[in-house]
Amino acid sequence: MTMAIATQMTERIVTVRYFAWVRERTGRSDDVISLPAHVVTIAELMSLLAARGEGYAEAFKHPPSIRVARDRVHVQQSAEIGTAREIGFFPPVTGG
Amino acid sequence: MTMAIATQMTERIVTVRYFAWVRERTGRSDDVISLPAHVVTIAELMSLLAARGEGYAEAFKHPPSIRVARDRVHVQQSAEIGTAREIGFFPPVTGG
Amino acid sequence: MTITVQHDDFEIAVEIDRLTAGRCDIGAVASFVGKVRDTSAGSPLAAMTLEHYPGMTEDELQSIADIATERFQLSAVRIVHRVGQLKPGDNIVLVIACSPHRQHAFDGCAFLMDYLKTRAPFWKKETALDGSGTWVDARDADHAAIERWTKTN
Amino acid sequence: MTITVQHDDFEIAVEIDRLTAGRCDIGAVASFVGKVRDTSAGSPLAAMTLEHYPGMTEDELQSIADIATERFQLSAVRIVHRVGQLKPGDNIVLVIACSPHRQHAFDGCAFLMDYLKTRAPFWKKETALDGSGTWVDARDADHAAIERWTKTN
Repeated sequence: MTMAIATQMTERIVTVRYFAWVRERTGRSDDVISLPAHVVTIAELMSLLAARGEGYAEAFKHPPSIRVARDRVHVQQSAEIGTAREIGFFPPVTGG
Repeated sequence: MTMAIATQMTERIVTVRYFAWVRERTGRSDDVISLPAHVVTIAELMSLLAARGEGYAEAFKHPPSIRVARDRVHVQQSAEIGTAREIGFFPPVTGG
Repeated sequence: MTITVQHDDFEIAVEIDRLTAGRCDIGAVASFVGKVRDTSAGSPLAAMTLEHYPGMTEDELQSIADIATERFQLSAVRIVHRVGQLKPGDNIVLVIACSPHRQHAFDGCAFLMDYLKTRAPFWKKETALDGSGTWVDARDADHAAIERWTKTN
Repeated sequence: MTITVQHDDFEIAVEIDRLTAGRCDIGAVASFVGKVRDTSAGSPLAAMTLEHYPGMTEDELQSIADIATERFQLSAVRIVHRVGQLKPGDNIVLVIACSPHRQHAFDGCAFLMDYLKTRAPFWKKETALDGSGTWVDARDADHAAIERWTKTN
């Protein structure tokens, strides 16, 4: 119980980074976001970001087109943000 | 009938070439051989060559170990010599 | 120095020499160079721009190199990937896999490329002759290619 | 100039440049370099001597190059094979396959090596440290490798 209260009181800050057309649509390379308590998974963070404005709504309107990294490691959108410091959003990769 | 007589009368000459351990055993790089009429296939030529001396007998004692080219094209030992000008004998190849 | 992300071009001979110099246990060096073509889906291409995720890219490439090294018992591995604006004919990527034996080198090199294509965070944007830009879509074939490494071997 | 048999060493960068210079239709360059190792079946090796069948070798290599070019729709192919006495660490063979697409280049290059290994008339003789020479036996694995090209694709 004490733990739960402590968690709620700690401000959770993540750096969100955008690449390729996700970056072009949001119009930004990154944002520093203070996470509301109800945002637990990356999918929930995506909904939060989509509400930031028109470009963001456009960027995140079709979640299946977006890939995600948590602290620079590929994860699913269903993954929890946990203690991550950085979340990256980008299209499927096309290097090589 | 005239054709058959003509064939028998024409001397058939082939250059025989040896490579790798076949060459080392015969002690020669090549021989020019006048083919007796009864030698039709390459296998028969191998028997003929094996009788040329000790090194040749050693070289041709185990025919399955030997590969053959007729006019520089891989063929089976059962192939006929035909009008070939050059027959090559060598071990299985080991390049690359 | 297994992996490098850079704008500058690479020199394959220099990279191979660096991996093999003074070593006599390497019998096979398989390498791959990916290059910018002058067409895309039939349309002429003026340029290609490669964006990446600094930090994550290097981590992913190193991880792919480590996995390939262990799986194919490679003697040495090298990945160089270019970023920024490139022109048709320019090099994009170099992958080298060294092994005592030919099959391991070939398989290691193909595996590195397949994994790089589906995991390393690079994105290509093509510029047409009229200056318009299009982000390249990921290819289903690349994901099909990677599946063979999970099925067999 | 698709195939060359020579004693001298080759330079991979020069060869790749020659195949790709001025061309923007090549998106993939797969290459393979075979090298002399310093051991053979666990025993130290002093040298390796490569003998070949002049005339037939060139014909066979050209034929292998033609078959690979057609089968994998290759844009360009290059084979350089050395002969004579070589030392551990020396290059033996270079194979390059260029294609618009990566999988064709990889497959073409592997196919060229597999066919070269089982069809081109080269023979290796190894010299041990005491000066004794042994002809290398053909490997069953090389013949197994070639079978995959008749089964699938």
